[in-house]
Amino acid sequence: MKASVIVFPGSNCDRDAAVVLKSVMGHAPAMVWHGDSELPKSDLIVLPGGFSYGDYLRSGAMAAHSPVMREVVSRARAGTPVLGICNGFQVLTEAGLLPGVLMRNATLRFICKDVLLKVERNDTGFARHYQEGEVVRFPVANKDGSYFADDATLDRLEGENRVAFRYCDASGAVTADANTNGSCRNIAGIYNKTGTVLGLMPHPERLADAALSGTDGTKMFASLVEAIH
Amino acid sequence: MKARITITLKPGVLDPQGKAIEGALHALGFGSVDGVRQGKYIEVEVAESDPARASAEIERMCEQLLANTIIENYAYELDAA
Amino acid sequence: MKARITITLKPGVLDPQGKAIEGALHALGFGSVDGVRQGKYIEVEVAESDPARASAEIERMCEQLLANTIIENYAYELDAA
Amino acid sequence: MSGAAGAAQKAEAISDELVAEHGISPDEYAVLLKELGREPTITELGIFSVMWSEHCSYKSSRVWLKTLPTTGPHVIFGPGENAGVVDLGDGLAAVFKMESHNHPSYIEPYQGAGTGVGGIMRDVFTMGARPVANMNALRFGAPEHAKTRHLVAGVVSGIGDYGNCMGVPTVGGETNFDARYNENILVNAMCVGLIDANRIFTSAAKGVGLPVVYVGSKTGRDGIHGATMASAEFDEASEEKRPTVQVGDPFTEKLLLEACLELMAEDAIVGIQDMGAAGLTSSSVEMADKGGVGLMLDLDHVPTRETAMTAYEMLLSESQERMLMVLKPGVEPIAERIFTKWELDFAVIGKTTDTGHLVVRHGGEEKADIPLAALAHAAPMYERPWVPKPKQETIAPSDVPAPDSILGALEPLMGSPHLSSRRWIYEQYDHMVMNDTVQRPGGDAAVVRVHGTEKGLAISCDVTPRYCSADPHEGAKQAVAECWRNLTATGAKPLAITDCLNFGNPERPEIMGEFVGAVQGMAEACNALDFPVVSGNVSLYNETNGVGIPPTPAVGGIGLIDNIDDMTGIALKSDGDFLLMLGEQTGHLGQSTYMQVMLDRLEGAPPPVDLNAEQRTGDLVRTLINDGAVLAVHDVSDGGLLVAVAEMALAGGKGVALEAGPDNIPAHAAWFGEDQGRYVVAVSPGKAEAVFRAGADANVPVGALGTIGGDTITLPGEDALPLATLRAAHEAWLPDFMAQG
Ligand SMILES: Nc1ncnc2c1ncn2[C@@H]1O[C@H](COP(=O)(O)OP(=O)(O)O)[C@@H](O)[C@H]1O
Ligand SMILES: [Mg+2]
Repeated sequence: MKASVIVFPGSNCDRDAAVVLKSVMGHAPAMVWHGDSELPKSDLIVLPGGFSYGDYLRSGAMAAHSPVMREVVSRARAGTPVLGICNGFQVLTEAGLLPGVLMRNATLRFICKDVLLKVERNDTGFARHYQEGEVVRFPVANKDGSYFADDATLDRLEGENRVAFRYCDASGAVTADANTNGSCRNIAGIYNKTGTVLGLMPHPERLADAALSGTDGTKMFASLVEAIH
Repeated sequence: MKARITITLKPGVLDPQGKAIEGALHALGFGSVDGVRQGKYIEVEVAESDPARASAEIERMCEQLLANTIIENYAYELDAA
Repeated sequence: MKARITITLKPGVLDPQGKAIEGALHALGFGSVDGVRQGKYIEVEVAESDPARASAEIERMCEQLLANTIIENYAYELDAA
Repeated sequence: MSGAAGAAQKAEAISDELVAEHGISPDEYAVLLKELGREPTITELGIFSVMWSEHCSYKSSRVWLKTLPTTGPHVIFGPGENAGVVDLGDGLAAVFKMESHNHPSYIEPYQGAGTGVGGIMRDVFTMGARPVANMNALRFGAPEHAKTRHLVAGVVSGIGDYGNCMGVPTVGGETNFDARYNENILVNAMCVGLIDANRIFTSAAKGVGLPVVYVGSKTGRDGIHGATMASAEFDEASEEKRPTVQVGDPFTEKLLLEACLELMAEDAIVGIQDMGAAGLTSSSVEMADKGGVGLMLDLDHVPTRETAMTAYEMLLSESQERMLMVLKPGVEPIAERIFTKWELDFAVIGKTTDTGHLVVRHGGEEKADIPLAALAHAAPMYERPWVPKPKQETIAPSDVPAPDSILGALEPLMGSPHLSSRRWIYEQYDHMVMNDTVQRPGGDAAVVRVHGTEKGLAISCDVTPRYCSADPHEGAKQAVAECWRNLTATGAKPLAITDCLNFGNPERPEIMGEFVGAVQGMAEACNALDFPVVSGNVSLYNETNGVGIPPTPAVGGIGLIDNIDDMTGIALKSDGDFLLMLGEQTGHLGQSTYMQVMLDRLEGAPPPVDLNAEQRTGDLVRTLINDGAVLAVHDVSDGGLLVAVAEMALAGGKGVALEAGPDNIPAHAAWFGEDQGRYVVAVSPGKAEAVFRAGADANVPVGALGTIGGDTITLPGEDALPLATLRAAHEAWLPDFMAQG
């Protein structure tokens, strides 16, 4: 399996993603600089977390116009799996690969902590190692993590079963209290129509190592390796 | 020419920053303040002296980058630079 | 009355946002763009129909909260709401 | 020499007022004239003023700083470089330093604190290290003070936004509230980096005819006179004529970090120095002085973002996110390619010379020509008069009123501004990025795994200002000991410290006495604990209208854990385990949090630190951790024993059934006394006997405290205190306080 991690100026979870990919794939992913218009042959493209262009203007907005993104968009449209984590999710929405936008957290503050997520479906390449309805723990670390879309879009997302994860409590209940950043309908991550593009605010790559007090994130990468093989 | 662009959230889109500012103004004793909304203001100079062409260029900038038209509106004024 | 307030960085103060936006506009092909500066835009309604008193109130808000006058300037326009 | 500079000087007469405005005293000016052999130009006056400022020259503190122990077998670089460097074994080293950004943070909390973080990270990556952890030590005024909330909000988000954007985890710190910081908050930031021990870069510009290169952001008129401002006492007027504050650009700094590390992997750099306070002036003087060369700068090549900047302005600008480098000859194209890729400015602005002078040209004119020795070695150094602070009486435990019930007092203590949870702060900091934070904030020291290894770096920031205020000597000793103790509590071997010495006006003998006492106390503790000082920073004149801050010698220490699998945290783990206390107990209540919160009194001598006992106890605890004998460890600090137990209970979500305290000490003194050198440990029942025996062998008292289990804290004869109640009180204060704005 060949994976590529896109590095934008200001990306800062690129190494973290690469370390986890290496541990599950057995070899390192390609690190692709945003200015490259060439993208190596990839079975998986990861847009990592960070502050591309400082997240000045709007999070992810400037990165969405990077030269390499044209190629990412066309690969995604052709079916290559794309995973956008945190800033990567913001880039995916700004690039039009996923609907909606990530707005300032309801608290207006940056939030870094572990959150609980309900796995809404497990029939995608990203989630086959999870159970549907399973509660998993991933960290969030963002200031602009509040998912927003108009009601029609939200209804469509739900109707097409495209919500990937929702913020929930320990029992799996999707409550207002669990919705740390004020996202519409507690949405933490969504898929494109075909389930091959996933954008999510929480960081699966941050709890994919026993020394870091959790491994719920490992399953996402292991799912991908299995799905792609 | 110089363009003064204001980018505001569409009506109906929640504006937590505006709400926080309103709360802070109330706390400071500006009790009558209402309807606070926060947006962005961007100044840009374009090497274009024809107002129509300058407008067209500014609009393309707003559509492509400066505003996210899912949630934001934009408006601008042009000055001769 | 409704006030439309723009808050901008004082001339000479570094504007990292403006600089980054300018770079992104250049990369998008808006090569002639220059002097990009980013500021804030705030709309406020005050329960005050006298323009002079409304102005005085807006100015106090700007001084006390909305602008950091060490690095920022503010300007505003009043509309009858 | 200096014909042109001399001529320029005639055009601009240097008046006495101008000299005074530059913070140069008449005596200092006389030295300047003698060193230069003529009147300075205005540009030269500016250069002298920043180089001879307190901030750059350490003129009041230098004589005393020399008395600190700075060497040890694992010290690679002590003070004098951009940051200290200690050996971690296996070819790796840690680079770290702490610095203040106090006045800027008071004036503009968000930008002031953010640029402080940016500055300290540059100090670390200038040496070739990748920053891996940030810490911050914050002192705010009283919660009741009108400005406090605004300052907390701005400082915390400024620190967060800068470090978060850089992708360097902010893993811990400390936070105090005290009315004596009302007008003078302290923002001390620490950064720790990792480096290959044989690829360390220094600032020495050795070699003649080498290119001097400017990289990073463009220069603007930012913070001109910031360095002199940081050394001058505040008064009400200065709040009015507020100097420009710098705006930070963490995005550009992130690019600068990556570009510098990329260039450092090539064989291209002779010397490199960040442009911090006093910008181009101090960086160029330092590089030339350390390299024993002269320097010629042609300011026409300096990238500027404003028009018509003068030589004076360019030399004194404190624009952020810039670096100065001296390169090997011929490698400029390699460097330029890297900096262009990262979209940063790159310019050759001068060369090294054999003149021993700093020569500055601008617009075809010679603006300055100064012998470097005059700037660096003729800098003023004062032995300021000082008086020792009178010692306070030790308060007997029996003279301190007891509460109605012990557990009844625990709740208000844990919910007070002084002991409440700092979660509201550290959740605004990305403390996990880089995926090596194996011990997150909330415990004693934070622990960051040494990337790609099993080793861990423990990091802690400590000082107890109320102790230092009562007795600077004993208080500074305590700061070092507490830091050593926090590192030890994770199982780490403490290696070395950095410090940030925050004081009032050193021209007042009482303040200078506080400084001297603190340095002596630090030195004593560092010597006794083999815990040398490898870097640091002094911030004086933290006073407004003659009211100074409490002496605040902040200490930032690092320690090494050989294998993170052996590390301990504060969280209680299993029901049925025993809780023990190690260390000596007398029930010292003077200057305690108990007196402060429950009685609204801060009196008496602070608890003394017995450095021999400290070492014995700490060494025993570390051995027990390494042997796997203890499962959770927490040192006893603010609030005393019961607070330590409560923090362990909350962290693990497990209750504790405590036994009655010793009968020779009043109960409130036993539970809330702040005797030093103590730890609480959790052991499985099968290991308890061995711990008692090890204590006896090591001459360390070990006492049984109670048994872990349930969801309450209980004491014989008192109502049980539910953990949920305690947690609510502990977690509520800071968010509630901040929400009132
Ligand atoms: N300003 C801050 N930033 C980040 N973490 C903080 C800050 N202040 C306190 N903390 C964290 O809160 C916890 C408690 O702090 P403190 O009571 O000072 O610990 P100790 O008494 O062990 O030195 C520590 O883990 C510390 O890192
Ligand atoms: Mg501690």
